[in-house]
Amino acid sequence: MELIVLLFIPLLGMVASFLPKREYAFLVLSGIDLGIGVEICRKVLEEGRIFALSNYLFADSLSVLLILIITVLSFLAGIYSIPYLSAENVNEKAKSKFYFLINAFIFSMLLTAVSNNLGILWVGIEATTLSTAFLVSFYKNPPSLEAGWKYLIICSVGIAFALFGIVILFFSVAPYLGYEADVLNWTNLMSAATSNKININLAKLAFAFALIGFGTKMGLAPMHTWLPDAHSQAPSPVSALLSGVLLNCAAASILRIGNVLGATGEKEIVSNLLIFFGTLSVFLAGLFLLKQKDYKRMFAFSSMEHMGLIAMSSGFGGMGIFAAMFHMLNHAFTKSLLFMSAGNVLCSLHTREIEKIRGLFKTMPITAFLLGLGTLAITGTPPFNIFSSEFLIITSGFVTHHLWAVGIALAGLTMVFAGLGFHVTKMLFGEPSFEGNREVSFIQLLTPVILLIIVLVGGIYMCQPVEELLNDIQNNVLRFV
Amino acid sequence: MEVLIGIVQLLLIVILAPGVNAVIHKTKCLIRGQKGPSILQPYRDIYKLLNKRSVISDTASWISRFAPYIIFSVSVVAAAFIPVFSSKTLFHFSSDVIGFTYLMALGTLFLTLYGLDQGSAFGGLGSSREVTIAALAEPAMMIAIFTVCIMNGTSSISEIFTKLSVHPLQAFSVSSVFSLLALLMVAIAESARIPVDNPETHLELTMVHEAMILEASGRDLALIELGSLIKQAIFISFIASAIFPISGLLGFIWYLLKVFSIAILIGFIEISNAKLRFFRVPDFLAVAFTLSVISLIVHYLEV
Amino acid sequence: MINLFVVGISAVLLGAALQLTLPKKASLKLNYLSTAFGSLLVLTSSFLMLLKGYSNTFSFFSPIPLLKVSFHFDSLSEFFTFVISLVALSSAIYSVGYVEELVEEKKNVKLFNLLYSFFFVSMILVVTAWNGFYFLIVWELMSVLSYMMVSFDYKNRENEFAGYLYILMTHLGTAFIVISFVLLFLKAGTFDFNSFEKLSLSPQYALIVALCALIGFGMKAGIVPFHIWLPYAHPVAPSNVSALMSGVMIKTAIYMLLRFYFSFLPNLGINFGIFILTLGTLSALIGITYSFMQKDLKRLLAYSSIENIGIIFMGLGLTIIFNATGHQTLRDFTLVGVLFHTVNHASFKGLLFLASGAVLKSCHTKNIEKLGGLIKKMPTTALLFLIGSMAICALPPFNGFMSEWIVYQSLLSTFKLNNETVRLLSPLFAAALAVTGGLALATFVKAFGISFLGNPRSKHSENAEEVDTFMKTGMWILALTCIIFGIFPGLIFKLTEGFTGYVPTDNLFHLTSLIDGKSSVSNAAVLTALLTVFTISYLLIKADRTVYETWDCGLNEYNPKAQYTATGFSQPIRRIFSLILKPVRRVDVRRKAFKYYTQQMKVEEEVTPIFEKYLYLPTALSITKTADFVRSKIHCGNINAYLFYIALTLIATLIYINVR
Amino acid sequence: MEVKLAEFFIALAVFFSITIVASNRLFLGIKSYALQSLSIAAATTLIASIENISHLFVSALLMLIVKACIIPLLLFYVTKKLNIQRKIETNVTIFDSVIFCALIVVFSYFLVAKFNLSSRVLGFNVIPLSISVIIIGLFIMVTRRKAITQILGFLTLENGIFMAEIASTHGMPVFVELGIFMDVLIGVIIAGIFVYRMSETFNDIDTEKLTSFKE
Repeated sequence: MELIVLLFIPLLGMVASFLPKREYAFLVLSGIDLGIGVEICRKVLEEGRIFALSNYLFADSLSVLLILIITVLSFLAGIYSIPYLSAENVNEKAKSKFYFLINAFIFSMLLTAVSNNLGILWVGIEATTLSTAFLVSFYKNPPSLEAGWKYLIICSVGIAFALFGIVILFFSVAPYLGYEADVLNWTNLMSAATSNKININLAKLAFAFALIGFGTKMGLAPMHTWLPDAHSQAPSPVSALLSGVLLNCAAASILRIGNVLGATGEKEIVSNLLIFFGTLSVFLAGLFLLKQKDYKRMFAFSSMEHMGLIAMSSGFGGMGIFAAMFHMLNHAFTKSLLFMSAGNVLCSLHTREIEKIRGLFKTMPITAFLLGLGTLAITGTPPFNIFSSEFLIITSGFVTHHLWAVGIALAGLTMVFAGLGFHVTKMLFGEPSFEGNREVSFIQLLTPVILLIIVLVGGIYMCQPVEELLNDIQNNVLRFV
Repeated sequence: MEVLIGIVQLLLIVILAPGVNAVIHKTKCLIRGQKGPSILQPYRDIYKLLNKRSVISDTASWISRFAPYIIFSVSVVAAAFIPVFSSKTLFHFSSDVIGFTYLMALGTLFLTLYGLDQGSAFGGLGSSREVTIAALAEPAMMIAIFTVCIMNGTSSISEIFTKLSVHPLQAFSVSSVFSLLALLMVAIAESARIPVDNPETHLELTMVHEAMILEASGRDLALIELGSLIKQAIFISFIASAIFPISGLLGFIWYLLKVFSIAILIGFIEISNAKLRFFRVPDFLAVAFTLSVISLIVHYLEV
Repeated sequence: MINLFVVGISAVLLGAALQLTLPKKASLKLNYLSTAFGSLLVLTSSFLMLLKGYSNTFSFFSPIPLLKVSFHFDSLSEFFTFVISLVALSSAIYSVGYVEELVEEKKNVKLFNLLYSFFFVSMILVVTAWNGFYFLIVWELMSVLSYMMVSFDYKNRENEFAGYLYILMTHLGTAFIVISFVLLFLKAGTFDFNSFEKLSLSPQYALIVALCALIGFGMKAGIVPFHIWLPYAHPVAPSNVSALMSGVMIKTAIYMLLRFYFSFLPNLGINFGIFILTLGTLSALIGITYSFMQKDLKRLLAYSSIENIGIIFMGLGLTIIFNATGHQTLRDFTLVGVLFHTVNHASFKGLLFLASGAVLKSCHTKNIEKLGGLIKKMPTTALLFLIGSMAICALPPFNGFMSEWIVYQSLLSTFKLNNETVRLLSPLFAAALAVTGGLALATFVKAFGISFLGNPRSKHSENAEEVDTFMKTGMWILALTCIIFGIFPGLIFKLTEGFTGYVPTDNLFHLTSLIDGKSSVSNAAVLTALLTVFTISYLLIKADRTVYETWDCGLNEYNPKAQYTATGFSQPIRRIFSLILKPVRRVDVRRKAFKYYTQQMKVEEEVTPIFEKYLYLPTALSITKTADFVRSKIHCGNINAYLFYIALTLIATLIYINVR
Repeated sequence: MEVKLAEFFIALAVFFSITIVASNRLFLGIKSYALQSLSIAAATTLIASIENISHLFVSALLMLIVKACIIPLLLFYVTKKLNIQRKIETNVTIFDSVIFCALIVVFSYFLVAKFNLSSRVLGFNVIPLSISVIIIGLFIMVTRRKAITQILGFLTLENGIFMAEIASTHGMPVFVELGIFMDVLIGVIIAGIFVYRMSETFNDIDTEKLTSFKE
């Protein structure tokens, strides 16, 4: 029941986006959604898995993790959007479009999180592409149009491959289980895989297509090419959601399919491919980040790096899964923090170019601090939370004897640090290139500050439910990856 | 009694110091065919200077006021490390050779600071050259000293003296010849003699030691000069003590003999060499360094 | 005792929190005095703990796997707590006067205060951490806090670059530290230091861990060739912070290396010891050579830190050698030397940085060429700087001499070993140490002589004024420490007994080497003798002087510009060591119409930092070039190409799947 | 007999995908696409009748309506409305492209040769053929420069997937199928809007021009 309500509320939001006070409606609705998310979390922790809509929807700990990330961040994005949109002088019609699309976006992401069925999951992921294509090209200027086009085409191709993977997966189990729709339910797929009622060769093929397909959406190298364009062109709250949430949904889908293949005993292929693409992404992101011109684009590359880390860590298996999920959580919050701070800069100074910005500590002191600390956090500097998960990732890599992968990833991380540090330092330090105090309004600072607190506390402390969730994911949900 | 012997040894070096210099000078004069001043001339000079008021620069600070006394004190205290005819020096309980070298460096510090204190161009020049020479002379000296220490299994000067005096011949070897030669070269460098420095000239382009004390006069000059003379005597005594040391009264006479023959040797070296260009000094010290390294390796080969 | 410790730390934190509510000037006093009070308590408690041999562990579990927040007190951590709080105490008192400058410059002083106090606490946390994961957190916390203070003056390009380089190198180092911890974890199963201590690893494995730790902590310690950040970061930080960074923060790396090499990996081979010894010697030599060449007073001190870290590493290497050859007492003795030099360097380098901060505050420049004659304007600072200089040059009767003497004695003691390599090399290392000593003397004669003596070379030093009482008090504490540790070396032996296990037979004043038990030094005796002779001669030979102007060749137009410059002072060594220093000379001559008369001539000489120019810069450039190439190839902006990557990846993956 | 016929239609679909590659005029490409969809719809109907699966009829109908009629018409409309140059611009010559298509078909067979695939009705050939259609679709997207031809390539790719569906499992579950059709339709509409906006902003829909994010 909760799950249906959870999905219903963003749909309501889509309707509400035509109302005059749409921003507050969105805030209230996403607040309610957040409450429901927490309730689902409680219930899942109590009962294990919960189902709805004749088993087509379900929530296990992985879904709960995604739901929590989605609802928390969409609520915060809701708060942030109010001052952001008015600062950007967005007109009413565009605002209505913005809220309609963002609700559709949240709906589709929630759908992927709670769908038990692989088919529904695919529809959800495809819907995210379609709903965000216009958000990416929200400003209708040539670059945003270009970014939107590339996003649409590349992701569609990717998703098409994923669909083919799903078709093959269906084919691999259908001869044993029949041709009914619920064969594609995770629960059924898993039982088929463990009881060997599956054509393993086909499952492998399916995983390869799904990995490339969802990997495109997740931003794994070398399919990541759309990511920096799209993330940098979208309005900042959308960038925060894209980077913080959407990528995670794609990652979760890959892991779920990998889990099915892993359960058949072909663990090695899954982990090898994940580690390969993960390491490649981290390393390439490091290379790309050494020189950047646009700060939002730079943070987008950093997302690619973190997705690589998540993929790599998942490939390690065991504690790596825990670390990957923890990293997912941490990255979502930290990256949103960064995109919102970057949004503040963009809002106030109207330029994306790193070269043109200097001395932010003078012009926008609080934003500069948020940006600086956020950068330290995202590059894995303690005491921020990313450090903890990165440390666990490295440890699990060593434990599973993937020394090369860890070595290359460490090289990549160092380059990421060098690049991000260099560019952000350039922006924050020096004689200010803009005059006067250009600090943004209080509410626009409030959301990043909340995120900063979460990020800071998360470095040392992990609350009990989260720990239980992550442990459950490691030990039950993604046991076979 | 021990203290008395220590004081006697100390005073001996202090008193002998100007005399040693006079002997060197006299040797040089005699070889040149000159008559040369009396052996007592340095004593007279110092006595005269001690009775003169000194003039001090208006730029100078308390460094200039205290440095002469400190330089003198350091030399005197260092002299208390050196056994002359008995191992019972005043500092025999802590006469470590490394401590000794660093104590001498304290004197160098104040001498060079003195050079810089008056804000004169010459002082700076002298100090700069002095520290350069000191830094370059250190390694040769340290290896030579180390070789001696390793040979005797101790780093205490008094102990070295005791061990050497017990087995004077046994301890004499190729390696110690090399190390003594190295020490001699270092001694020449440290006491500002030809070919490193020329104590007899006040030519701006060449002077090192004299440049630093250009501003000193009267009592200050007397103290600094005395300090430098004692330092020179210490080095010569140190080398002298390492060659067949004998304890007791006989040892005293033997010591005088050795000191003066080394002084004459230095005189010979001075007269037969020209002063080196300053940037050739490293070459000279490199020779000393090489000698000391050879002495070390030879020692290991001998064992 | 532990209560005292906790009260001390809480006092620091409380002060830091409360100062936020006060106006700027008052906040400054409250913060630093509470920090001083807190560090005094910590100092006392660690001192008491050391004397009583207190040892305990406090652990708090965290839900994050493998993370355990645990504090541990044993003689080593207590000793480092002692060192840290000693420097922090004096630096905090000093800061009351020093930080006022920031108030005048309208900087965010409260933030600075907060960072300062937290920085102190973070260092204490580092040396008491007892879990690898938790250690890394506080370790990086310490780095980040110091980074923030290094780049506190954010408008300055120098600070920006220095801060970036510092945090980058630190981060790189942390990567290696992580590897070394994880390697230990693989064998131990937890990150607790307890379990690390119980490990017995194979020699090769231990060597890899030791090397990773060496690189990781070497970056922080500033050992050659990882030292490049240090000469940039230390000079630009505010001086009270440089004192802490150079005096104690880089020592935390030594602390962890001691833990690694003597607690976790006690079976390192003799060759590793020789390697460390060589590295230390190189650092000492290169550090001091570059130090001598500097014109920036604080950069000079920073390079000298590299030298001193080198000396500490020499001791460390010797300790490993003795450990490997089973010479237990020699090992213990040398270990005391390592710890002794650590505390000594903390005290005199702290003092020198504080004193240079006083000069900076008073003259607004760190450039030695613009100073001069400060001894009359700032007599106390000058005296304190001189004390620090003498201590750092290892001159008796100060403390630096004692620890360097131990290193010398340990080098000398290697002739007892059966290893030919060590026996032949150690006198050469001793020679290198001797050159280092000589150059250190030269460096500090230059630093003190050019900046404090003579006549003012510019307006900066003409208008200098003596600093206030707080700053003087802070410096005096460290100066007294230099003297006390010099005269009572036995005190340090007593304090380090718990970790080293070396029980000296001497009294407090005396230090006897282990070669034959007869070679000994006593600063007290030397000091007494010096004072006696000095007093007697001073009384006998009365100072009766006439004051007159400096001789200027009779020209009667004395000009302070006639004085020797710092560049000129170091010129001989620069020329002699031109092979590694690679001096660059720029001569700018402006002539009048008649070409034989020069109107104006400007000579500038600089040395090339070879490691940066020939190692780091080419590496960085080649990496960025490769990165540029790869980026422009991959992100060509063409959607067809992007789709092509997907196609290619898909086909490759399918082939992989098919082949398996 | 019907099975053979179905397989023939599938092979025809592959043929049409090669025609799309070989066509040098945009209209020819669109027409080929429509014919391809038509032949797949025919194959679907045949399989639906053999196996008597009711929802496959729905799929076939949707195929006929959406892919064989609406989408081609939409594309014709956009092409005419925006006055797009009819010539297809390629990065690889058409001759090479066609040769390449042959390679793709061989590769597809190589890929699944080991797997011993056959569905309930259709023979071994169908899966590799559909994979080749997918890769040919991707190939079109990689080599064709105009935005509208990229859409065409994508649609071919999508058809390949549909072929695989009906060939392997006789279609996906109904609601998934519906979702897919919805998504494709909406996707094409959105892509059309993009093409429209692009031609408004850039006066051209050559993707070569879309390289402002060059690094």
